Amino acid sequence: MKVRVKNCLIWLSIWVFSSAAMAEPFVQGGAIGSQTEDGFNALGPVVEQPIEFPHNTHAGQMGINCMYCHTYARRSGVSGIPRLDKCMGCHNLIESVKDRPRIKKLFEYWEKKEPIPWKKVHDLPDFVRFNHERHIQRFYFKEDRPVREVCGYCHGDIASMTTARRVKALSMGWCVSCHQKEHLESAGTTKTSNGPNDCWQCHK
Amino acid sequence: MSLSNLIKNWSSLRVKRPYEDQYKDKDYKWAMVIDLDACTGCNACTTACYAENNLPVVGREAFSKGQAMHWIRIERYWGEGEEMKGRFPDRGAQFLPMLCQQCESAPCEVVCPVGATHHTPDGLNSQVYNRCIGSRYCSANCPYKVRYFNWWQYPERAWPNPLELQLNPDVTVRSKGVMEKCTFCVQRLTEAKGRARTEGRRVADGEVVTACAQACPTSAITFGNLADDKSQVARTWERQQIKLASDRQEKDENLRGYRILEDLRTYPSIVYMERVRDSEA
Amino acid sequence: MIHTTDESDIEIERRFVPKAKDINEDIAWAQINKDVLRSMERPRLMYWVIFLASLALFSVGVYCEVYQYRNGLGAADLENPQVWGLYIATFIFWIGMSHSGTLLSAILHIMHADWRKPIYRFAEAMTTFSLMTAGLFVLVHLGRVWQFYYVVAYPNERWTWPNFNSPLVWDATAIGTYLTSSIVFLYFGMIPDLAICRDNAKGFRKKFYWFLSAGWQGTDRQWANFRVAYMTLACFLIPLAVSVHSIVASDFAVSQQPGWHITSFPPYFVAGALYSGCAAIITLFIILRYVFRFEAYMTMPILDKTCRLTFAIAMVWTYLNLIEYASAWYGNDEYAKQALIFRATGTYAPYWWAMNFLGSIVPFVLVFKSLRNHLPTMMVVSLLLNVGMWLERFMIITPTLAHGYYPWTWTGDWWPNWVQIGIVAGSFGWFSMLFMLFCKIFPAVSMYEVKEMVYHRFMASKARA
Amino acid sequence: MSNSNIDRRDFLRVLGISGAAATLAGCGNTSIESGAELVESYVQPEDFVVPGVGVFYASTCTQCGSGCGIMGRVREGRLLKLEGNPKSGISGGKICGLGQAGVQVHYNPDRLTTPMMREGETLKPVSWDKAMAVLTARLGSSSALSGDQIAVLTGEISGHQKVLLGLLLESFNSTNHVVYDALSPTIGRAACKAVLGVEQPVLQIDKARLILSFGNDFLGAGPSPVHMAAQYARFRKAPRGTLIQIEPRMTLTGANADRWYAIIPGTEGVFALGLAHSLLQHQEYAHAVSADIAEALKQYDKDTVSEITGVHADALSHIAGMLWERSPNLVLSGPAAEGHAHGFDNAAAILLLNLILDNRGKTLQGQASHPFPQLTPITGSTGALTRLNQAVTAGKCQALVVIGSNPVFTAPTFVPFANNLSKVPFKVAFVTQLDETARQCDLVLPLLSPMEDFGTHVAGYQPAGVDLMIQQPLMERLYPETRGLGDILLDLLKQRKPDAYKAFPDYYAYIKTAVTKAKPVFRTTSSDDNFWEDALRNGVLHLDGPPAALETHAAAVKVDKPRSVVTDVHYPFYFVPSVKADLRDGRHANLPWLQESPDPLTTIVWDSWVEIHPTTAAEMQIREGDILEVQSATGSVMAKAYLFPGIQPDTVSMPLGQGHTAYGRYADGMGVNTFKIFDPVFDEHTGELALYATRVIIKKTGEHANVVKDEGPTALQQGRKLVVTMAADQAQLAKEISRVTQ
Repeated sequence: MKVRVKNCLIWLSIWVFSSAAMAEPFVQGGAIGSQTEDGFNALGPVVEQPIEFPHNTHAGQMGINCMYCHTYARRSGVSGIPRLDKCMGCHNLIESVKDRPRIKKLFEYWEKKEPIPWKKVHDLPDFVRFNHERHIQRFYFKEDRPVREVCGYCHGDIASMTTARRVKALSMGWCVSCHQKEHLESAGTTKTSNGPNDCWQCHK
Repeated sequence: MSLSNLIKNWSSLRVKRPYEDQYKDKDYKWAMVIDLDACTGCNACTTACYAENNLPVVGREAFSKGQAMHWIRIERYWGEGEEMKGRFPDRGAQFLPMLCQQCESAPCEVVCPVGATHHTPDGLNSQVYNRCIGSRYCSANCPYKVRYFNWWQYPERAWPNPLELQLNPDVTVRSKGVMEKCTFCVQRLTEAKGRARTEGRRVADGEVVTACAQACPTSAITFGNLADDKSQVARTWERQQIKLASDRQEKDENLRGYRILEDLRTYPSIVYMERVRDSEA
Repeated sequence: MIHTTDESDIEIERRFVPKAKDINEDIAWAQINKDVLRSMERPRLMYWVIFLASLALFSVGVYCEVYQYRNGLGAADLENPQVWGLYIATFIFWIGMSHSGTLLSAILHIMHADWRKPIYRFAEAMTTFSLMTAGLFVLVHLGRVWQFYYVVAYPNERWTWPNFNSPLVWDATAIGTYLTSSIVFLYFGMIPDLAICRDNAKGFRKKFYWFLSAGWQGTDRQWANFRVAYMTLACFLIPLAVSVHSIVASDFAVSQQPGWHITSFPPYFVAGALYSGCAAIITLFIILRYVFRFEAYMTMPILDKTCRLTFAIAMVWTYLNLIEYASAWYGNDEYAKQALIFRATGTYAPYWWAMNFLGSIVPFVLVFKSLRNHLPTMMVVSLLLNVGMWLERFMIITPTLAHGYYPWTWTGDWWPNWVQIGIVAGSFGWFSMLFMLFCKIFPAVSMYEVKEMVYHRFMASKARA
Repeated sequence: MSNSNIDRRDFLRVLGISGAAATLAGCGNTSIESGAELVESYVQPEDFVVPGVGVFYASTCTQCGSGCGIMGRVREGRLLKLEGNPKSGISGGKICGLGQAGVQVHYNPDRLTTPMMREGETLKPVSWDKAMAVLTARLGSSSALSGDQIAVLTGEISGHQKVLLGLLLESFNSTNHVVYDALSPTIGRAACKAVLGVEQPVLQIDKARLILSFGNDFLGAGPSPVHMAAQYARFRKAPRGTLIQIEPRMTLTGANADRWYAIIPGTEGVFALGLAHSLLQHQEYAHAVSADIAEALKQYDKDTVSEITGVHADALSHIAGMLWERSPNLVLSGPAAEGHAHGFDNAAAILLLNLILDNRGKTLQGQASHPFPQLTPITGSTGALTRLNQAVTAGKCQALVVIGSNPVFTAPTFVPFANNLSKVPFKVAFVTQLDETARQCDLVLPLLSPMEDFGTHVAGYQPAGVDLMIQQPLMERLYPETRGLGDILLDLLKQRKPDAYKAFPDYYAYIKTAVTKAKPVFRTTSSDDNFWEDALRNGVLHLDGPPAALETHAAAVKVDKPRSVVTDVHYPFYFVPSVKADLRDGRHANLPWLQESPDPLTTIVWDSWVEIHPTTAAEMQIREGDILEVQSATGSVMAKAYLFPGIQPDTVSMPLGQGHTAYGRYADGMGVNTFKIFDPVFDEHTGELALYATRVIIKKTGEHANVVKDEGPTALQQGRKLVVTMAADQAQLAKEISRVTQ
């Protein structure tokens, strides 16, 4: 009898473990969060940038529109990093901060006419085509949502960070979960539609 | 797709054959017309395709093993039947540009175990490289044999530095073990559709064409939106009395349009125009 | 099934009592235990020869697979349109092999054919291992084997599902289920024997058998539950076996290729599967009989029955094969007819004719009783039959892909290269290695069922007397 | 595609090259990474530069001499693809495969990236300073060379590069600009000049109702194939024109003919005169030629002609009947008819038909006269090389500059140019990639690719009006150690004549000045800068001009007694080389796309082969893939047999352009060099090498190999209705929808 109980226990534990492993993806959101390195909804790794750019100052305190600097987002698939002369356009005129080390670094790059080697924080696999233009056009221009909300869907609250960190999973399921939701077609209407469900829309 | 969604949309997973003019209600149904009387067999289209779609040059050895990667190939026939008539091909050669026919009821789509090839809303037969596991069932089931498999790790051997600088960033470079095929230059279509959508309109006729159609020196290839009545492609289909959802066209005898292996009920999106020969000459 | 000595029960069994004795009914139960356990201790030298040869063959296969994995499938000389080569052909072959175990243990079990009892264990093992081999071929042939789990339907972070329309998904599901079930069936049917092993083993082995025997004590209650469960599993397995090969046949039958798009493919495949399985049983029967000194259990009358069964199935297969040809020949599908003509006259014609000869003519050797009882002849014939069946699968894949709808992409001179041949050879090594290991570690003859058989035969002959 | 064709000279410098590696990660990488890659980052780009959006720049294709306008698609500083430039009258927005492959000249992994100098047997890399020092020591201010002591050997070259070369030579009191073209059109041009009064008439293919072509491959390797193809497309629309091709080996044009006839090589002239005789029977043509010609033509009755040419006598009267019925028509002579000892006479006889049929001004016109004749290309010839070879042999040549020409590869064996090169004390080559000739030079200077350099071009064949094509860089130079041809020439000229050229800091400044100076000709009111900007944006400066009138010199046609071709017992086969539209004389064999682009007629790739008629092959028991030795009086080559029905049965054919030995990884070892088996036969009139007059013998070597081709075991449709053909009288082309006729 004792032997049988022992055997039963062994089998039971194998069964419990394997079904727990199988069931994990069923948990709402669990599967998506499991993509990030340090758990669900945690920040992605800290990426060291050549200049520790304070988004919190620019977007947070100053309240500058994201697209003032990231100008390409509304007209290209790629949002891109601001061009150096954009930074200089303002900072040439702001005498008060010119002696700060970060600004000095900026001027060094400008004088050398060298692009700043910013690192990618939100880097999708190469076979994925995420189109900034389409999302900005739909949610910012047509639906007239606040820019921090529109960008924040995927980038989180950048205005509270210095250099950007990834806060969303950016996994396929995470994308699809939003594409399946009904979104207003434009600010004035109650008509809704959802994102495309066609592989070739995002995969190339 | 979540489990509940899967059940909800179960019927959408079933493959349907096209019926009547259903495609006309949609915004887009991409289609093509290839005029075989204009095609000279010059291979400009094939090279344009290599340039646009990051096709690897496989080299002599792989080519000799039938591992060539030309999404569009020019076939050259010497006769219609099983034997050549006469001593010389005195009516010239018969050239046929063969590419993916973007079938409306594609044999490849049904059999792909992972759904890497499926039908897009605008009537394309898509191939998603990162989903493909390389079972090659689609190729085995394709009547036209226009699917090409990455038998080797081409990214490592086909573009020695600095040739890789030529690669089109809009098209994935395929690794070994995935299937690929003509996409009707979907990267161009997506871009044009996005632009049109931002401007709140439909893509205009001629605004976007495939690389092969763009290059063709004799304009033998016409590409366009079949759902747009005024497009050249739609008008040609109409004039040639070709119906997308028919497997046997009832048309006038003097019309040149036809589709290849139509009786297999693949409902191809490419209409060929018969070659013309002056029988008095 | 609870065995009593009821008159009626004996009546049923009497029908199966042949003129020649299947087994010596005087054999002592202790002797059975002893003989079988001895086979696990020290087999003949031939065992090690076979084992090492299989290991060597397997290593060749592993080398080829590693080479192919690193370089891509181009290393196997596959091409457009010869996209599958030997891999899928051999896959079908191994799937076919797996049917014999189910036939012997499940089908004959519910049909009360008790002559199967000494040989069903190894047939079941054959089922399991050939399925494992077949599964390997699915992986070997995949372009991106590291993504094979995309075929499995399970909720995932991509929120994607496989394409339920595709026969390959049915395949994956069916083979997965069949493999699991046949492992369970094999293991389950072995539990009483494992307990015997446990009781006779020492040291590490004892622990091993103790774990596997799952607390088997041989109580009446255990036996009763065991019988019910075993019967249930058997009933479950039969439709599975039929469905697995029907689904493999569907891979072809639902496709459009001329020469594959044939309604009779599922029964044809199932018949072919049983055929090659039976032939393989004859081969392994002869080998095991010699290697493990099982002359007392794997007797000539049992071989004779197996041969007769094989012949019957061979004729069914031949009939279905002719139906396939006839439907192409007399059908309205000109493409399919041309594909058939190509098979009979084209590049691969010698193999096609060889397949037909080996599959339909050679089995007539089995008609002759004297030959049926001649072991070397049977060894050769059974091997020839399996060569024929392998060729059948080769003939389904290669000539069809060579001669599809599209003349421009016909191929006239495609042959598999060393990588493919190496992997196919390796699969035989892998199979026989596993099989030999199994026979060494587990009782290859079911001790408790042979005891039953001996007992029943004894009772039957007593009744007759 | 965004068509913002804005051009600035400096945009490339700012942008640099980036974003290439991103695509290569391929399908395997499924993870989301942070901080692994750099973002596209610019300092001060132009406003129109948007990452992720391609920009198109106009330029000119330099792959052949057609001068097609092209557009380069540039993204993130990289040139990705070439398209046709719709503003170019020559290409009309279309592009051929050869043109597409221009990007591979630019990105070729075997490009020369540093100057090389000879050290003993081998070439060693040196710095530009050293290289220029050596160059100026020989050709700079201190050079004492003059006259015949210096020679410049080029391929077809036009525009301001040609002008600068001329000026450089002039500073040495030399006119020794040798233009060598291994596939020279000299014979045909001479015949045109003699019969029609112009060297290069403009063909109005689309206006003809019937084209009779004697081996003219205008769809394949002729002049301006893209333009011809567009014309051909219009020719095939309603009312549909008919094309009859007569040639010994089917060309791409022949493959598109309504009717194709095989003819014994070299007898095309006889057939043409037979047609002329036949046509003169019609009353309306009776007075088209002088009485003595008409009298002489009487020897060309159809049976005699049929016997000589191997074409059935009925065919001759049938064709004559069609020519009479369908007017206007066009009769073309091509290289296959012209490349014989009597090639000039053949061509003249063929052109005579146009005179009889009165096609002048209808389907044949003269080119508009060019306002800048100094920019137009010089017709290359093989005779030029022969003469240079004589000068070199005599030791007269002290310095040789080689640009865009590879005579070591293309010269036939009886012009031992390669051996004689050692007699020239100083040989310098300007190349983008080392080839066989450059490897024998003492100094090799790496040029910018055509995608990195400025230039102007004038096409040899000007279909309508006059074009000055502008070439501009499509991206920043890949290799810092490469320089433009114009810049190097300008440097030398500055040495020779410092005063005349000090105003031009570089070649860009030179052509900008030169082009803007030509502004008055183009009758525009825009400012100099706008004119230049427009020229760059459009890639072409076009000037309408009336076509020149054609003259009639029927007397130039020699009508002798009909001669059959003499058979040669030792070399029983006629040898007809085939010119592939993409590889041409072999200068493009280093481009992988072209190597892998199947030959349209045989679908063979990466190789040379021997085309032989199936009946001949059956007689000789030759199967496809048997390795044959093709032996002429001057040499022999070995290649695989390919059974080809479109060839005259006593003829074998092999493609030109393969068989390189030192031209990079994609060219070396592919096929054999068929230039090396040409017989020394020359056109009697021009002295030009006759390319189609070689006789060979075929020997089986007993070896066999698979022919590498796209075609499967059958080239027949097996009744599966893949290419369906309709009779012309049934098709109602006029009712069809077509963009071409719109």
